[in-house]
Amino acid sequence: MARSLLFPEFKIERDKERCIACQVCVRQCANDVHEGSDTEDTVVSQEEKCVGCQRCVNLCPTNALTVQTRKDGFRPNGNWEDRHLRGIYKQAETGGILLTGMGCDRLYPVYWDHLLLNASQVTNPSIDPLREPIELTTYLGKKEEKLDIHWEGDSPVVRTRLAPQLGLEVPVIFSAMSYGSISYNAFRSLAEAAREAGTFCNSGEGGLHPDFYPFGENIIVQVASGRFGVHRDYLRVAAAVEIKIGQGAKPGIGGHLPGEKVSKEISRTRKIPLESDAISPAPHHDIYSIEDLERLVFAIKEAINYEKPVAVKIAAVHNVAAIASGVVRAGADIVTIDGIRGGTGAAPQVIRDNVGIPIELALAQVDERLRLEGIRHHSSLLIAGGIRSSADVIKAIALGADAVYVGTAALVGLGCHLCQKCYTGKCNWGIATQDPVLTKRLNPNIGRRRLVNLLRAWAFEIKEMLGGMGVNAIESLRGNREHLRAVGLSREECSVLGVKAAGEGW
Amino acid sequence: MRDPFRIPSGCAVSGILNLDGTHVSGEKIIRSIEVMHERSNGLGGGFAAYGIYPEYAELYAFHVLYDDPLTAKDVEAILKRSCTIEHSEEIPCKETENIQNWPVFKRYFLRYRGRSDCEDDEVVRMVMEVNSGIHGAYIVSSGKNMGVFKGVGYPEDIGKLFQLEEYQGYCWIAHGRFPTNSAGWWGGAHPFGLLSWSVVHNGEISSYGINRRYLQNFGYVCNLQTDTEVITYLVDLLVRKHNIRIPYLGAVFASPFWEQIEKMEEPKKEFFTSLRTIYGGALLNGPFSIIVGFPGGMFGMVDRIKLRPMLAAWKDSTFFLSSEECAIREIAPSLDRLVALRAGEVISERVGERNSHGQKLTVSGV
Amino acid sequence: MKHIKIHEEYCIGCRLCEINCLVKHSHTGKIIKAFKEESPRAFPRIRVEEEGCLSFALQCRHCEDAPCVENCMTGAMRRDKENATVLCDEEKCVGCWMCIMSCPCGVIKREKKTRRIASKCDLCGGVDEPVCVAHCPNEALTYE
Amino acid sequence: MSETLRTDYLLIGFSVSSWFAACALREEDSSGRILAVTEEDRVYSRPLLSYVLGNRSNGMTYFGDVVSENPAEVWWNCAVEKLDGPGKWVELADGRRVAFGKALVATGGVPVFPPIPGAEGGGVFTFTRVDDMERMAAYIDQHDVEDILVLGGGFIGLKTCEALIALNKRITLVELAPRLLINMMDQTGSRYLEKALLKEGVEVVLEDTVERFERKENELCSSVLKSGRSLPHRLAVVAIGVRPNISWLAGSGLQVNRGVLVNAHQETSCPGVFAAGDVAETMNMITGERSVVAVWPEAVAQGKVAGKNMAGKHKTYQGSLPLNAVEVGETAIVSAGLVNPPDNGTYVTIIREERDVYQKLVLKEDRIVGLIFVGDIEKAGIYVHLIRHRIPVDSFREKLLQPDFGIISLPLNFRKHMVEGAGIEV
Repeated sequence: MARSLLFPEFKIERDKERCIACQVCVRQCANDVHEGSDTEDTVVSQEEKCVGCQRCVNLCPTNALTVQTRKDGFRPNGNWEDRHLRGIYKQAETGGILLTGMGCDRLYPVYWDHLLLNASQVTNPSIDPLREPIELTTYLGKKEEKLDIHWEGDSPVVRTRLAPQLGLEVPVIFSAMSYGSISYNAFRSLAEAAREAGTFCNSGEGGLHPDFYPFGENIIVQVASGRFGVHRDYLRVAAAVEIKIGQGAKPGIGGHLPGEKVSKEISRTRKIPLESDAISPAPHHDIYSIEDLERLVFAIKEAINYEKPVAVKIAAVHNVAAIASGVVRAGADIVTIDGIRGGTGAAPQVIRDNVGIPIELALAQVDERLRLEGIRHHSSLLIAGGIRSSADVIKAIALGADAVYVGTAALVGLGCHLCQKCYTGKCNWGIATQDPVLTKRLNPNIGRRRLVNLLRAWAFEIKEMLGGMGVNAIESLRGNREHLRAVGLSREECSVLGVKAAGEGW
Repeated sequence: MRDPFRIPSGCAVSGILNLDGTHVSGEKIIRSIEVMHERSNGLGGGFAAYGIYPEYAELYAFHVLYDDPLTAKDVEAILKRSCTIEHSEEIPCKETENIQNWPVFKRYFLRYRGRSDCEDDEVVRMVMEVNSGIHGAYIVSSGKNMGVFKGVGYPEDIGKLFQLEEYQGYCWIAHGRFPTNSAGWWGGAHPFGLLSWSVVHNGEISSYGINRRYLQNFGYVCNLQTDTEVITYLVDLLVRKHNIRIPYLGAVFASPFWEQIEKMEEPKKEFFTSLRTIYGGALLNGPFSIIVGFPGGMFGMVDRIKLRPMLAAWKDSTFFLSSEECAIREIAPSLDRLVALRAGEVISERVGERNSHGQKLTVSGV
Repeated sequence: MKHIKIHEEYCIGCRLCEINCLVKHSHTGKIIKAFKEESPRAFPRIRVEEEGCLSFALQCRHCEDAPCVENCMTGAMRRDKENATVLCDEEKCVGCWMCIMSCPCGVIKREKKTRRIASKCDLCGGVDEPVCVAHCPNEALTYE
Repeated sequence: MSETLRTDYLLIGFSVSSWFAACALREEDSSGRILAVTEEDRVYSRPLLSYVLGNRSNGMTYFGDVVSENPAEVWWNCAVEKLDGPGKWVELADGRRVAFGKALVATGGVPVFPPIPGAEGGGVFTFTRVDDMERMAAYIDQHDVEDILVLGGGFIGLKTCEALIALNKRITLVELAPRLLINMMDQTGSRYLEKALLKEGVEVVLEDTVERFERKENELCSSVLKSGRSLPHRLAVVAIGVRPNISWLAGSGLQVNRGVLVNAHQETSCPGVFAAGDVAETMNMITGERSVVAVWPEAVAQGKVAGKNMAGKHKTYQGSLPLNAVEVGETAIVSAGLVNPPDNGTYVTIIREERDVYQKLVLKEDRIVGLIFVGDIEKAGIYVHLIRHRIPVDSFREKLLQPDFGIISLPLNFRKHMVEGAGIEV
């Protein structure tokens, strides 16, 4: 076999003074990077296998390990970066598409980081969330344009029946991650945390394991192009149904869960044969145009007796505003838009890194477009794709989102270190794997607690920021771009975002 | 010239309503608002008066401010498209010690020619067209048998400029302004009027950005960047178009907290839940106390956590609303009843409808 | 009385419990010294058992009717009256190994001090949380 | 005949089984009189004697709280001469009679001492009681004893060696059989033991015995073995065995064989009279045969069963399981159950043998019935548990004696049951 030209991505430094050869690193590495010795108190490492997940570093009881990105030693070249060489070497060896996991890691502008929030000074008292209530309660679903009120004397009689709503205590939902792409324990962590925190998690296109039916009130189930695990009870047990058209990490392409990951439980959940590849087609083959979507939306509404909202998820692509408008008009109660930085368990790297647009721009345009068309209230806007902090959440809401999905942030909360190797199924953190040795590493009790903590912390921070703006109900910030100002953006970007430049007053 | 800046303001507000319909001159309201001189800073003052044009009571009275009088023909062309100008005149003004320069103010009395079921909408459309389309002209009020008089200066000076002591009305509301950002534009002063609504407001609406965009959904174009403007439009939308009665505006503008709604009994709970769910975009967040005048009545309201003052008082057949008690005592030293509005509370009175001092209509105070 | 609960479904087989137990029962109580300098090296009172993808850490269960206590001819192995912990009194133990023969979990070891004595989990001497529990990264051991 | 005393419960002999019987009685009967009579002057742990001799123990009482929490009234230095089982009385050496409601015979064992010429006159000891030990220790001191002969490579002989090794004496161990620990060890195990003894400076002489002791100026100076070999030594320990102490029971009405015969409730042929410990002949749980198993855990268990049944409760003894452990130098050696099975085709042995480790399991059908562990004994208790509870091992047979064998190798339910005993979840 010809020698590989690939070079290790990481450099592992083992402090010999500190290493006690306890072999924790050996036992924890699913990639067999570390190797102990039966006869000597030494451990050696094979760097070429390291994915930089930092599991060994984290568990090393003496902090003897450091895993760093390796300086490649190539002649610096502004055009030909490491990743280009690495990609070419790999493809020259394998002839295949480069796969990757998690969201786009390219240095495209992150608009959240160019948006600044407002606060009250003098003319308007800020509100102290420790002393006064600040409400984050959010309802997702179609809002009627007006309440049909009939007056009997002085008493109002409401003739409008509210459309089904999803009530959130915090405007953050765990985004679609299927059981299959993530482990049972990871899914359980999400479901339990969603229930405890008063929000939702999304089944992804992996069906719903029977163990999670009791969590139905806090689960949004997905109907994707593969229709995996979709059946009557699946639709009915959930709090809402989401039709997945596209995904931010891989707009325009489908999904593929390799057969080796289709374990007994997954085959049972997805209703597919054991060890068969689970392939989600790129399009829904019953949706080749918007009116087909409408038909599916209403087919599902019929199936669930119009009792729960139906969402439609699309990837943020160039014409997203018009597409979203069509989706709203097709009857979606919630429109989910997933930006280019949205995560994935596996996607071709070239797609992930080059297709789609940042969610901030898509959100701003969709919200504005729907308002211009006077249909903003027909659907709630749920956005996804790279929400990293409570600041991102609150900025998204100020830009016009009703709530946000977090996927990567939730996984990071569970221990993910963004090594981007989800597609290998060897997640050392027990998240994106089905290997029973690895899945045990995520104790859902800890997972639940960490996620609930994360949401609680974000909620506190959001309340602090809201209070600072003198706002005590989240709906008063939603779409309230007056509380946002842009720094370091061009006029065009400001205009697309519908946000004034920092320094501009009211 | 028109200034696109939104102006956060402090301010004084005051209102008088004669429940028996008795007309009084503007002298009292000027005295009342003048007491609260310190709440203003000379950058804006104004009044709304109801019942002042009994001879044209059936017609829309448009008060139009011309920064550029040459635009008058453009404005009139728009007005004439759907209305007949029965009468027009310059609004008489008299130079005062503190105000030597002022723009041209004209008033038009218009008869709408189209279908009666959409005349209000057409008038709103006309106002939007002029105010957003014609630079140099601005419609400050567009109701019937009422008018708004406002400008840059202390309210008492504005009152004298417009010679309000010469007008007779059954309801007067006034505003003295303390903007923290000098706009210096006459059209930006308060009250704000649309149709027969007039609104004065003390406060700063943190939710302005979304309230404004919410209104866009319903065709209201907010171009004044003032809270008062969005409040006016919201009142118009909710009361005139969505059939929400004034006493329940508090449930939308200053909604109870979810926790409180949770504890309500049905059907009240469902009503409040529905109102809040559907009208979340109309929730006014941040500090405010407002007085809204409308044909035959006046109401006052404060924000959901009472960050701005407002008092209501009754003396014989007169109903008062004001930022400060002194402003009421100035014109009615002894009162039958005086109450401070509670958070989210709406107190409304109408001519000929004697409530027991507002008690009956206090629905949304929690 | 609090017990160390074992949750085998979450044991990740890292053996940090063993490592930290060793350190706790070492001379210096310092991890690097305990491993690199102390001789003989201390040993853990906890044992991680592994088979396939299953693993769990096992230490003295502090049984209610502890056979090691009954079968101790010196009275060294005793049940602490206050907290019901089964402890070995090093002063009394002579190393007859009847406890080892009696322990159904096989969690008593021989330790060489001035003489050989039986050595087992002492729940870290009545601390709030034994080190194996405190250092279990996945809460596969809990103290409750 | 002097006055007759009465007691509800009479314990004859006061060592481990009496102690546990007394405790069990007191648990069930808070007021009944519990009287113990013993010809010794204190209570102590008999197996601890060798450790005391070797200066490896700080004392010889077990349960430091024996004195303070003793549930029985004890008459020390008070031997029983005669028992009338059906009549329910005993006669003491001083002529007093004690009538009892229930009695426990727990008089233990006495050493076997064959007639060897020259044994009389000092320097030749048996080693089962505290006064043996004290006399021996004094003798060693007084005579500056360096060379010692231990006659008998059984359990007591080995324990004696353990103690004397600790005292840095030069020892010769003489055993008539071709291997040591004849009852609890096999040939291979014995070789490990011999090796360990050798390492500690003990000379092991097998298939030989002492023909006579020789004396110089009346002091013991050497012995002559059957093989003709002469061994110099100033002290000899005769440890060729112990038999149940039943000679005094002649005419008591109790059925005796090698020991006092008891049923599963430790009751003798005479209702109301029980026996426990080294004096009792019980059912061997492995072989199903009657035998005297003179080991501490059985004495504890039998004492408890006897006590409960004497108090009127119904408690059954599961049968005896021989358990033994010795340690020579670094080498620990344990055995349990049947270790030398008859070669009749019904037993299978599994053996693991490494440099310092020898492990052997004896299986009958799907159950383990005996074991020998040399060197690595840590997990012996798990196997003993399997033996004692007759757990079928077929489902995990291939894991037996593997280095990573553990609780994890056991069937799930059994594993959970074991650790859940104390409310623990696995």
